[in-house]
Amino acid sequence: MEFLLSDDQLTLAEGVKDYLAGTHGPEVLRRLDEGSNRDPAIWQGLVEMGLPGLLVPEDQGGLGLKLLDAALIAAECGRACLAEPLVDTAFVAVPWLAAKGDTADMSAIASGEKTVPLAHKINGWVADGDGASLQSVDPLRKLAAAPENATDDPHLLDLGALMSAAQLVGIADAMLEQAVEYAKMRHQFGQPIGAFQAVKHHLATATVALEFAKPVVWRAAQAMDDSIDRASVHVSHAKLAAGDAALQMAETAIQIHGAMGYTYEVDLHFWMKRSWALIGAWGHRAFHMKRVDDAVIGGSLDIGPAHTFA
Amino acid sequence: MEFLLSDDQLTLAEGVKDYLAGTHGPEVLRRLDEGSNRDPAIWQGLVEMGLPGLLVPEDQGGLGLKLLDAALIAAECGRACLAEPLVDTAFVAVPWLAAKGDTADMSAIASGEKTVPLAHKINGWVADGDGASLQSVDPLRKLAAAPENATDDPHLLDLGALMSAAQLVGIADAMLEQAVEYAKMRHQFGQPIGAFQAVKHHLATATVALEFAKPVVWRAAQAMDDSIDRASVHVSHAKLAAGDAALQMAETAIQIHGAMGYTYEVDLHFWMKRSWALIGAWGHRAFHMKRVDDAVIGGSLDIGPAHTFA
Amino acid sequence: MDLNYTSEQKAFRAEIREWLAKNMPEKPLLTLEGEEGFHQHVEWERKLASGNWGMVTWPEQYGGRGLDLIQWLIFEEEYWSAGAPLRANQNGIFLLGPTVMEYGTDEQKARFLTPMAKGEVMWAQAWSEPGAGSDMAAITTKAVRDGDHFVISGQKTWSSRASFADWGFGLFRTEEGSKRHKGLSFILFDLNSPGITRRPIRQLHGEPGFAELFFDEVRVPAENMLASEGEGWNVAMATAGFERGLMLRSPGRFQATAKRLVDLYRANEGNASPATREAVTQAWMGAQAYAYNTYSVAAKILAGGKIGAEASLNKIFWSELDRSMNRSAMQLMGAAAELAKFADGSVNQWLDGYIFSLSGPIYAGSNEIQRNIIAERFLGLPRQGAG
Amino acid sequence: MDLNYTSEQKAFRAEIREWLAKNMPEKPLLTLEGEEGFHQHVEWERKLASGNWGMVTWPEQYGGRGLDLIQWLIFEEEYWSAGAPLRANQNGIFLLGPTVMEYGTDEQKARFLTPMAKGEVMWAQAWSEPGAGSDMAAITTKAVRDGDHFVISGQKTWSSRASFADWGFGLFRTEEGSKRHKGLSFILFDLNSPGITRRPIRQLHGEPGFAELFFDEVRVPAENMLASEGEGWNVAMATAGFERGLMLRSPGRFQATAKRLVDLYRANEGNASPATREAVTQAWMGAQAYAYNTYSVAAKILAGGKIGAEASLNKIFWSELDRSMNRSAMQLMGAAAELAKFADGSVNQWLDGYIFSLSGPIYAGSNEIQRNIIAERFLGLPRQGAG
Repeated sequence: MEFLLSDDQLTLAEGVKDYLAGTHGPEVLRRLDEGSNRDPAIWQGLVEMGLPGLLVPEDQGGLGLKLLDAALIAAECGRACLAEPLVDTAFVAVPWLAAKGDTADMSAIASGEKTVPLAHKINGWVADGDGASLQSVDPLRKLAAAPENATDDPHLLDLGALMSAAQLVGIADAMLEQAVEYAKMRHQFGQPIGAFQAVKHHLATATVALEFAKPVVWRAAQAMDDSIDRASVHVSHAKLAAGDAALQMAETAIQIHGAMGYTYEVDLHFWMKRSWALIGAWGHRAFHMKRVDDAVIGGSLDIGPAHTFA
Repeated sequence: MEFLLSDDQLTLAEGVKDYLAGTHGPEVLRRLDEGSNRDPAIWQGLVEMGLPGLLVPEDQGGLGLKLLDAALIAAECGRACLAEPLVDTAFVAVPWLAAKGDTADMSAIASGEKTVPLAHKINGWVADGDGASLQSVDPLRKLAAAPENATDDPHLLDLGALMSAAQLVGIADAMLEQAVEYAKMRHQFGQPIGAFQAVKHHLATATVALEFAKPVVWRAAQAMDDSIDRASVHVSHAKLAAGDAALQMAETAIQIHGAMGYTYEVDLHFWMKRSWALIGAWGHRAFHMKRVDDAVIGGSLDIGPAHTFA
Repeated sequence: MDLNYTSEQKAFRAEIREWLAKNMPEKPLLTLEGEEGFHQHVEWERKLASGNWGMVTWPEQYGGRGLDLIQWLIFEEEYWSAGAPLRANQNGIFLLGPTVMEYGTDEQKARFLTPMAKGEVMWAQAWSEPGAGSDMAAITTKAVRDGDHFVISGQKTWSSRASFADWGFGLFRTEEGSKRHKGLSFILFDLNSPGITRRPIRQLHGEPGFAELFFDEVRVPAENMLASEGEGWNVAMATAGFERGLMLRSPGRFQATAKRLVDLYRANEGNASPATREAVTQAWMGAQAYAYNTYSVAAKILAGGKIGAEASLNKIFWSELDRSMNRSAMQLMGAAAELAKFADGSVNQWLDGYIFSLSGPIYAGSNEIQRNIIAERFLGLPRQGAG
Repeated sequence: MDLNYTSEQKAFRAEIREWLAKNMPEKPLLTLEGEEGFHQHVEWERKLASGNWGMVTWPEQYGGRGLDLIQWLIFEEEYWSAGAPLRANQNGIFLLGPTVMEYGTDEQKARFLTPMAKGEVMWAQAWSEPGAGSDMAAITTKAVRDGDHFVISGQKTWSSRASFADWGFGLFRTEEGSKRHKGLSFILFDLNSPGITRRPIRQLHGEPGFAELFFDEVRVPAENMLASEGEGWNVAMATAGFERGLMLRSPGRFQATAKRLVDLYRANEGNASPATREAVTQAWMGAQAYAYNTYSVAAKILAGGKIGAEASLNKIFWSELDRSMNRSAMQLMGAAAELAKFADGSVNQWLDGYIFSLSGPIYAGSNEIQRNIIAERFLGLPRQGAG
C-alpha cells in the first residue's frame, strides 16, 4: 500500500509541463484562436516527446505506460489548455482499442501519423472528427456532429471520463495560478487585492476543493490500471470531484479578475471555456452522480472505514 | 396592491418587542432553564397585553386581528426566545378552531385561562402537553409524546408551519444581533474581530438570506388571511426560506463567537436550539420542499413574471 | 398589506400586454453587444417611444407616463413575460435620466431628457478607469476649465454601450491636485467630439459591448456639467444608488429565467442530479422572494421611505440567484452545454445566460464591496481593517 | 502507486479487528465530557494499553508499537469500524507525546512518556487565554523563575480534558516584558499543584469538557520545561503542527459517519429532499477523498517529506465535511432532530454529532485562520491587510 506518485511519474509529468510551458504559452493559444486552431508543429513536438505512444505497448512502438502516467500528462495538457487531440487519441482511444485487441493502428498512432476521433453516444459530438461542424464555446475545440452509429461502450466512456477529470484538475491549477498572480499585481484601495481577506478566502476555499479532487483522480486511474471491478464508481467520483472543483475555480478566478476576467484580453477565458466543455463531456454531472448514488445508496458498493480501497 | 406592513402592525409588534426586551431578557431564560421552564408571571404579562386573544373574534372577547398581525408578534416571540405556549395556543390553535367553527374555548383562551396543546401527526410530539415527556435539545421546550389519534388536518399544519417560520426569522434576527455585538466587542490581533473582512462577509451573507426570507413569510401569512387557494405552497416556501436562513445564521453566529459560542456561558445557545427545534417542527425541510416542487415542477402552479401574486 | 391589484392596475396590465402582443419584433433581435444588433435594439427603443412605453416611470413633461413603482413593476412583469428585448437605453432610463431630473437645470432637462425619452440619443456610462474600478474615488482623468469649456484628457474603461452610443456621462477630476472624492465633477459629453477615441473591449464570449474611451484634449462645453463643480461624487453616488437599487434588475427578468429553467428541467430531467432538481425549485423560490422584496421596497418608497444599504442586499441576492439559475441550466444542458450554437443553428441561450450571469457579482460594485457596505452600514461593524 | 495491502498489513488488520471484537466495551460508554464517562474512557485507555494498542505509532521504547503511518491508518480504520470509544488520551498520543519525543531530554522522556503510554496519566492542553484565542501570541500568563522552580500566575481557558485530567501542558511567558512570540516557554505541570483552580466550562449541550485554569503563584519545577527557556513558541508550533496535521482526525472516523448517514438515509428516505439525497452521496465521496489524501500524505512522509500548509487544507476539509454530514443527518431526522433522547430513552447521537461538528471549524485554529494560512503560505498572497 503506497498512495504515492513515483519519481519517474513526477519527472515525466514535470518534463511535459516544462515543455508545454515553453512552447505552448498563452500567446500560442491566441495565435491558434486567430488561425485554424490546430498547428502541425505543435503536434510534431508532442510526437517527438513520444506522447502519442505513451500507452501503446512497447512491442508496437510505444512506451507501454499506464493510465495513471497518462492521467498526470492529461493534467498537464489541461494546465497548458492544449488543443491538439493528444488526450483523446493517445490516452482514451489507445487503451480502449488495446483492450478490445484492436491493435491495427497502434504503431501509426505511436508515430503520430494517425489520430482517432471518438464518437460515443453519451456525447452529441465528435472532437476533431469529420461531419457537420458544431461550434463550441471553446474557440480551440473542433467539434463535429456525432454519427448515428456511435458506440455506447462503457469502457470507452470510463476512459473518456477519467481523462476529462485529469485535464480538469490541470485546468483548475492553471486558473488558480492566474488568479493568484492577478491578485498580487492588481492594486485597489492602496494595496494588492490579494491582501484583502475576502480575496484570500475565496482562493483558499477553491484551493481546498481542488487539492482534495486530485487524489480522487489518481485513485480512479489506478483503479482502472488495476481493473478492479468497481472502477467505474471511482471514475464517476473523479469526474464529479474534478468538475465541481474546476467550475468553482472558474467562478472564483473570474471574480478575482473582476471586469478584466470578463474580457478576451486576459487569457483566463480559454481555461474557463475548456472547463465548461469538459464538465459536460463524457457523462454530465447527473450521469456520474447517479452511478455513485446507485453504488453508495443503492448498496452495491461496500462502504465504511474498512473499505477505503476494497 | 401594497406590500406594506401598516403603521398599526408595526406599532403593535414594536410594543411587544419592547415589552419582551424589558421583561424577558437572557437572564430570564437562564432563570427558567434552572427552574421549571415556565413562569405564570410571564404568561400573565402576555395576557395583560391581550396577546392570547389576538386572533379571537371580538364578539368572543378577542381583538379579532389577522394572521399577518400574529406572524409579526410570533417573530418577536422568536426574537425573545419566548418559552410560554403563546404562539401555539393563540396563533395556531385559535385560527384553526375558529375555522372549524369550534368556538367553545375562545373566551377562555382570550382571557388566558386556557392553553391548547396541539397534537398533529406530522410532529412526533406535543408541545406543553400531557403524556410521557420527551427531552428536547431546547431546555425551554416541554415536549410530550404525541397520542395515537393525533389529527393530520392540513390547515392546522399550515398554521403551525407559518408561525414556526415567523418565529424563525425573529430567532435569526436575535442571533445576528448577538453575533454583531460580539464581533464589535471581541478583539484579536489588535482590532475588533468585526473589522476583519472574513467576519464581515460571513455576517453579510447570512443577513442577505434572512432579509429575503422575511417578505416570503409575510406574503404567506397574507395568503392565508386571503385564503387564496395555493396558500399552502407559500407557507412551505416561507418555512423553507426562514428555516434555511435561521440554520445558516446559527452556524454563522457560533463561528463568529468562536469557542465562547460553544459554551453555555453566552446565551446564543438558547436561540440556536430553538431554531433547530422549529426547523423540524410542523413539517421538516423535505416535506415542504416536496410541496413546492409538486407545485412548481409538477406544474400545478402558474409561474413566471405575470404570476407574482396570482 | 394588500396583495390584490386594483382594477386600474389590471387594466394597465392588459394595456401593455396587448401593446406588446401587437408590437413585439417578429424574430429575436441580434445581440445588443454587436453593431447590427445594437441598431435593432435602438429601433425597438423608438418603437417603444412611439407607444410612449420608453420611460414609463418618468414624469409626462419629460416624455414619460409618470407611472408609480407598482405600475412600473407590472410593466416589467409583462415586458419580461412577453420575452421583449433588452433595453439599449438602460443607462438613460435608470442612471442618467433620474440624475438629470434631480440635479439638472431646466435647460439641461429640456436638452437631454426629451431626446432620451424618444430613443433618439443612446447613452454610455463612463465611470471606471484602469486604476479606478472598485476604488472609483481613484479617478485621474482630468477636465481642465478653459473659459466656457472643459478640456478632458485621460482614459475611461468598462464603458457600457460606448462602442455604439451617441453620448456619454461620467466623473472627471476638475480640481487639479484634488484627492479621492473631492474635486470631481459630473460631465456629459458627445462621444463624437474631436479627440475621443473609442476602443471596443472584446468580452469573453467574443462580442464587444464595453469600450475603452481615450480623451485627448477633448473640449466639452461647461454647460454639460451636472450640478456644480466639485459636486460630482455626490451626484454619482445618487446615480450609483439608483443603479444598485430598485430598478437595475426588475424581478420579472429573473422570474422569466426561473420559468424557462423549469421548462428546461421538464425537457431534460435525465440531466438533473438530485441537487439540480432542488436548485430548480429554489430558482422559483428565489425569484419570487426577490419579487416580494421589490414590491415591498417599492411600497416603502411610495410611502415616503428611502433605500440605503438595502440596495447592497438586492445586488448580492439577484446576482447570485442569476448565476445559480444559469449554472443549473448548464448542468441540465449536459454534453450540449458547451455548444455556442446547436445543430439547427440556433444560439445556446443558456450558455450566453451563464456567461452573462458571471458579470453580475462583478459589476455595479462587486459583491465583495457590497458585503462590506452591508457589514458597515447595515450591521454597523467597524470600518477599520482591510475594508 | 500501489493500492493493495501487503499480507503483513492484512494480517495486522485481522489482528486489531480480532482484538477489538474480543475487548470492545459491552455497551457504549457515557460521554467523555462527564466525570463518570471520563473515568470509563480512562479504563478503556488502560485496556488498550494492556493489549499494547494505546500508542501504536510510538517507538516501542516508549511503550508503543513503532507502527508506520499506513499501519496506523489501518488501525484507525478498524478502530472506527468497530465503533470503539473516543480517546481520552488524545492530547497525550498526538500532541504532547510527539513533542516530548522531539524536544524532551532522556529524563523527561522516561518520566512522561511511559505513564502516558500506559494510560496512567491523562493530559490536558492549556494553550488559550481569555485574551489569546486565535491570536495565541497574545499570551500573558507568566512563569517567573525562582531558583529551580517557575512560579506561574494567570489564567488559561478552553483547556480540553482539564476538568478531570492529571497533568497539563502549555505556553507561559517566562521573560518579563517580552512581546508576542518571544519570551515564551513550554511547561508541563501537575494539575493538582497547590494554587491551581479548575473551573469546568459548561458546553452548549450541557456537559463540562473544557475548563478554565487559574494559576495563583503555582510552583513548578524547572525540569518540567520542555526545550530551553524562550523556545516555547517553536515547540508549540510543532505541536500545533501535529494537531492540525495528519493525526488529529483520521479518515476512519468520517468514513464511519458517512456509512451511518447512508444507513440513516435508507431508514428515513421520506425525510430527504433531493439536495439531501445528493449530500448523502457527497458524504461518501468526501470521506473517501479525505482518506485518499491522508494515505497520500502518509506515503509522502514515509518517503521523507514534511507537511506544512497542507495541514490547513486538511483542517478545513474535514471540519466542513463533518458539519455537512451531520447537518444532513439532522434533516433526515425530521421532527425528531430536536430530541436529545428518544422515547425509548436512547440518546440522539446525530444531534450530539451535529453539535460537536459545530466546534470543528472553530477549534485547533479557526477555519478563518486556516484560510489565511493557505492564502499566504500555500498560495503566496501578501501578508498585509487585515490578515
